[in-house]
Amino acid sequence: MNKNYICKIVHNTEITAGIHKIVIEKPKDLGKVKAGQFFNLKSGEEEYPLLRRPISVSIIDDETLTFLINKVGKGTMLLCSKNKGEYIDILGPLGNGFNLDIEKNNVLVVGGGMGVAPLLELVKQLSLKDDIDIKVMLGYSDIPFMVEDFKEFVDDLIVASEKKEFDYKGYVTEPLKQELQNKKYDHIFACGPKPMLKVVKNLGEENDIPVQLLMEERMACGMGACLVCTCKVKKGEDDWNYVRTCKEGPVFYGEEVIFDE
Amino acid sequence: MNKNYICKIVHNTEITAGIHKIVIEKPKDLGKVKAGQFFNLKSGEEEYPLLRRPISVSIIDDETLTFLINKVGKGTMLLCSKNKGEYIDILGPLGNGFNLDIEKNNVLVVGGGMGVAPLLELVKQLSLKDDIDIKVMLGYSDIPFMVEDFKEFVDDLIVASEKKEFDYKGYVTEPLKQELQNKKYDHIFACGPKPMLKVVKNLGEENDIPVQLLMEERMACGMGACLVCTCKVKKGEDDWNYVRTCKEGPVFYGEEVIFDE
Amino acid sequence: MSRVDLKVDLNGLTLKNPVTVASGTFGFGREFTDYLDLNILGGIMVKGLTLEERKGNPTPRVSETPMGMINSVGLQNPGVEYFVKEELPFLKQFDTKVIVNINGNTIEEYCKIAEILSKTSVDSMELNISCPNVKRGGVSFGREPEMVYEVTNKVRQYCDKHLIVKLSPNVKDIKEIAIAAEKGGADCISLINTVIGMAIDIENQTTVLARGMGGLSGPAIKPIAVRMVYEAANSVSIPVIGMGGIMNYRDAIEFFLAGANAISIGTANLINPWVAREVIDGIKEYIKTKGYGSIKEIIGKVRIPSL
Amino acid sequence: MSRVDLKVDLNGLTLKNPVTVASGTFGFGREFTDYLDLNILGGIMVKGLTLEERKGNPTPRVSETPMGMINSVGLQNPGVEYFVKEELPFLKQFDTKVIVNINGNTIEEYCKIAEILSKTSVDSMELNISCPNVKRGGVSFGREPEMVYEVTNKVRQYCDKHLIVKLSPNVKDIKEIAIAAEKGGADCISLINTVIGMAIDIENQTTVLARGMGGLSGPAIKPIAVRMVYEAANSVSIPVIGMGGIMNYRDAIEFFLAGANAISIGTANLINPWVAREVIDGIKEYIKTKGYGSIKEIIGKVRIPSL
Ligand SMILES: Cc1cc2nc3c(=O)[nH]c(=O)nc-3n(C[C@H](O)[C@H](O)[C@H](O)COP(=O)(O)OP(=O)(O)OC[C@H]3O[C@@H](n4cnc5c(N)ncnc54)[C@H](O)[C@@H]3O)c2cc1C
Ligand SMILES: Cc1cc2nc3c(=O)[nH]c(=O)nc-3n(C[C@H](O)[C@H](O)[C@H](O)COP(=O)(O)OP(=O)(O)OC[C@H]3O[C@@H](n4cnc5c(N)ncnc54)[C@H](O)[C@@H]3O)c2cc1C
Ligand SMILES: Cc1cc2nc3c(=O)[nH]c(=O)nc-3n(C[C@H](O)[C@H](O)[C@H](O)COP(=O)(O)O)c2cc1C
Ligand SMILES: Cc1cc2nc3c(=O)[nH]c(=O)nc-3n(C[C@H](O)[C@H](O)[C@H](O)COP(=O)(O)O)c2cc1C
Ligand code: FES
Ligand code: FES
Repeated sequence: MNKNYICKIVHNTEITAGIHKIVIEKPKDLGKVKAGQFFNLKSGEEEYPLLRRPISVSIIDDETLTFLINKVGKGTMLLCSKNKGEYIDILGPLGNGFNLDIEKNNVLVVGGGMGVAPLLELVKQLSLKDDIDIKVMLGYSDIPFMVEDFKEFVDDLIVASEKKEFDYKGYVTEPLKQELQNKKYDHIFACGPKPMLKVVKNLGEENDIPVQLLMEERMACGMGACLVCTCKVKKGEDDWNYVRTCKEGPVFYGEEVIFDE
Repeated sequence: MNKNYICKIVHNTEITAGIHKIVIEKPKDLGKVKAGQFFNLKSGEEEYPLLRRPISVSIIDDETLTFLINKVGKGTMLLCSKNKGEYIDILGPLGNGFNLDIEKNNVLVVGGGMGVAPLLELVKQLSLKDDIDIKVMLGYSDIPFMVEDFKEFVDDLIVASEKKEFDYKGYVTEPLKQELQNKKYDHIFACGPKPMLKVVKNLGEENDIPVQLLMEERMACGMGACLVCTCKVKKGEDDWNYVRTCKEGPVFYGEEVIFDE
Repeated sequence: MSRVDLKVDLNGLTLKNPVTVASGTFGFGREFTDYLDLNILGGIMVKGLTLEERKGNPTPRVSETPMGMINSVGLQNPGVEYFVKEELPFLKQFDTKVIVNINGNTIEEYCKIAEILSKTSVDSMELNISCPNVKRGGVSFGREPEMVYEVTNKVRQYCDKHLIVKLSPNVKDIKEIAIAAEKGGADCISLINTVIGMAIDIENQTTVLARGMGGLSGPAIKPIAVRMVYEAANSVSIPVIGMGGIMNYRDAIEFFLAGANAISIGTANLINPWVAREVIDGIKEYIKTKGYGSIKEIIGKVRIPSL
Repeated sequence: MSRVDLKVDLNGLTLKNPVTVASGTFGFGREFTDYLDLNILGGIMVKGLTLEERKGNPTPRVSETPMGMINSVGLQNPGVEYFVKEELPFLKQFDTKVIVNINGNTIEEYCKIAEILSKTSVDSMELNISCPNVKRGGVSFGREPEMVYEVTNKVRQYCDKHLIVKLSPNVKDIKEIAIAAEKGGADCISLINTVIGMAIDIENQTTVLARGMGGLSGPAIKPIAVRMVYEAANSVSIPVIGMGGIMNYRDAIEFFLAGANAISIGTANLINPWVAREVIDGIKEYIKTKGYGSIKEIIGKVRIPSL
């Protein structure tokens, strides 16, 4: 029976403007956590704000879990204002996580904005596999972050920014297109804003490469009970279905997902 | 034009189980604060809980204001959990305060429970007057608190407790009755639970002594705008009226107040 | 030039800006002069008045609820004559519209008050047909379209001023109520009044309020208010004053987008008496930042993604 | 001996304790087995079912509001036949009552579902006449006493099980609605369903929910729910299941004191999936501490000080 985990914060720093790295003690009896899974965190001290906030796990260590949190509203603001030594009430691990049972060995990992956060543990785990070549492409709207963390696990890494000149200036999907023309890849993992994921999905289909997308949707329970977080997916040839992003996802294969508009 | 005062906490200790003494920096441009006045404090960080909490000022110094807060619910809990160095948003000073323009010189000050808190500044100010003899009678349901603080300003002090044997075991109104039989007093000040105030009012009337009561009522604005905090008072001979505890009070003369039931 | 035009015309009542303060949460304005320059307000809805003085309900009259409060003031007020003599001259000193919230036990009482106020310098009357704290009459007026039509229509005949009808949210369908007020002759409608609620003290096993029930206000009811303003604004062609849980300019903008021509701040005044100033500044800033020239450009602009 | 009797009889349906979980917030129970022993529950109201599978509304389907949430799931469900085959056997493993929330576009659909479920092992049916997220029908059923009577009366003829009618709060007078359900043949009523609400994203100038409006639930609506339960319980003689914003045992006690014979936990399950256990324990403790022997002793016990 899962419990209410109240975890001590062992570290909290603002790694770049507005983004905090929060490390908490991992509860001893917490089951296995997979890359791509998330936790649903209580952000306030009291019962306000009402709902938990879904946050992906960014690094899983023996003793700790690391989250990267972008202050975009009330809840994330409150979470980031918690000090070392204080506690966070977490529910999880939730969702399905990435499927790492892949055999082929040329892998592309594409992240956009805060979407880079959950890819770090993924890249770490991929880097431990034999015979896998990993290329990481990270896109930012402005100043890059977490790049050094990725470099711990991979050498082949490209940084794009919409505002500044790094490896590429513009959307990360542009160098991605290039890359797919230059080299044959066997698998793509991606996380980022919806428009980016849509492009990645399409590129995957054009190039006949399986794509795993970590999707975000507004959630309440995060555990499959309320059906508010649905993602539109293919069902058979012509039909479609709404499935729960929190339970059947948040990782979906690109070929399943239907992006409306 | 009054401002939103956000004051730094310079001190916060639990003086006895569940009761905190919180000292804040007094804003430079804050007007004169009178004994018996109160402030309306925001208790949460965010907009929750919604309403401010009325708290009497317990000691007014040149540089600081001191509150004594009893943790009875969400709001007082949050207030008491704030650390030194953190800030509190205060509105005030509010209400009318005690009338210290008294000439006669035998004064009784009667406090019950948390009602002793606002009496400290009162006693301090009375003690600075010439020709005034002050007797303080403090009643507690269990363990006394703040007694030493009072002793700084007065020697003649009696402590009653319902549970434990101090100067008197039982309600403070019992030794009060005794005292009024033994000696002629010119003025009584009181603060405490309603049943106690009712007895004090009646004793005052029986003995023909003016009584000032600091009354509590559930409040919202604390500044006279919403009319939720009314106190029933006499109007002429046979009529009555509801007046605002926060504005026309919280200090009323005993003869004005009508205690229902 | 980036001046922002905040003026709104409420069908005969022009406010210099669309921010008013709600009846019952601003007294007769006096208490706020320490915190706020009343001249900056678009309008002031004064505490609800009745023909005769009213003492109101016993205490406790307030209970805090999750992000809300329930009150049962019960229309305590000094009566309309006293107001005209003692309070109106004070309010008229300021460059803002004085809107008088009127209440009656009977239609005749409403008419009588309207008649009295028509001869004064008040700028507008707000017909409160929905106060849940008055035992006789009150509630029933505001809950049935037929009654809303009738009371509005009758009062219209005695009211020579701009007439606002304030709607109760405790109804089946706010649209038909809004339409009834419009048909009855209202120049404008305002909504929402408080939602009837109750809180229980489980230690004493009594209701927290001495009177049992009361009116729920504050952020808790904002989603209900925004929805009803949206529905009402889409059903009538007279202007709408939106209120219910507005704590800051962002909440206010929700109401404009939903279709409100002006807004009213209630409960928030009780927490931050200077909040109206912050709301006005915030609205100006929003209008500017979004590249508009006037508040009118955002009124009713909300889009429903699936439509 | 201080054993506490928590059993309640809902007019033909006996719950071993008065704590149930509300429809739509507990799925079909499966997701909760990691957090909660389902055997401890008095009953489970399953996600609302329709005759045919329903895909529900587009996303976003949720918006957080001050101490509340608005949802527009739109009755996504796999249809009643699927439920009976795939979900009911799972639920019947547990020592708790299975209460099926049923929904239709037409009265005929309601009757059809009732007929199907009457032949199964479900313990009770909860007629949802109030879901605000269904476009056709739905809302209108629950808002007028005549319609409530009609749908209850018809369904009664096809329902061989215990029948609960779940009331909408979006009405003028909950008392007349409750009476209509009782007259129509309900064994029990439950309330409140969600209050219709709307939230607007001022950056995008769209509603937060793709569908525009949705149902407001959570602590924000608790004062409304307690009031309505009080009113309903005092108008009918059938038992009442109270819900709306219950987060802990103290909230639950408010509902019992107001007159609820049982309670249902909704939104709170989404935040703390184990909350029902805490509520049950807390109720037991309260009953004991207050010196009662059974939950029945506190039902409807609230006193209004001024009366
Ligand atoms: C599976 C998943 C994993 C995520 N991982 C991360 C992460 O690792 N780091 C990180 O910074 N953020 C992550 N997010 C986004 C994060 O949940 C939101 O930024 C956060 O909930 C915003 O809360 P707020 O109170 O600050 O903002 P507000 O706008 O005040 O929130 C209001 C409501 O909207 C919801 N909401 C707002 N934005 C989002 C969003 N983008 N996605 C989902 N719900 C939203 C909130 O949960 C809340 O219920 C993730 C989201 C999902 C669904
Ligand atoms: C003029 C005045 C002066 C006061 N001075 C002091 C003081 O110096 N020290 C101190 O500890 N307490 C004082 N109180 C009481 C204090 O305001 C309440 O204990 C406090 O508001 C409780 O808030 P809560 O959130 O902890 O409790 P909750 O019960 O969670 O509060 C819920 C609501 O009820 C109101 N409420 C509950 N109890 C009271 C009460 N006794 N009086 C007024 N409102 C109440 C709260 O303000 C809030 O709106 C004073 C009250 C008044 C009116
Ligand atoms: C303490 C209090 C007293 C009120 N008195 C009145 C009144 O006299 N007349 C009236 O029409 N509305 C009255 N209202 C309702 C408000 O004007 C407003 O419609 C409602 O509170 C919703 O707005 P809010 O959530 O911003 O407070 C009162 C509200 C409060 C909180
Ligand atoms: C996500 C969600 C889905 C719901 N779905 C249903 C439903 O299918 N049928 C129904 O009768 N009520 C449904 N409800 C309403 C709840 O059962 C309950 O009546 C309401 O939420 C009030 O209780 P609460 O405040 O404890 O959540 C739903 C509520 C939520 C939050
Ligand atoms: S968030 Fe509740 S089902 Fe996904
Ligand atoms: S608390 Fe508002 S008038 Fe006293």
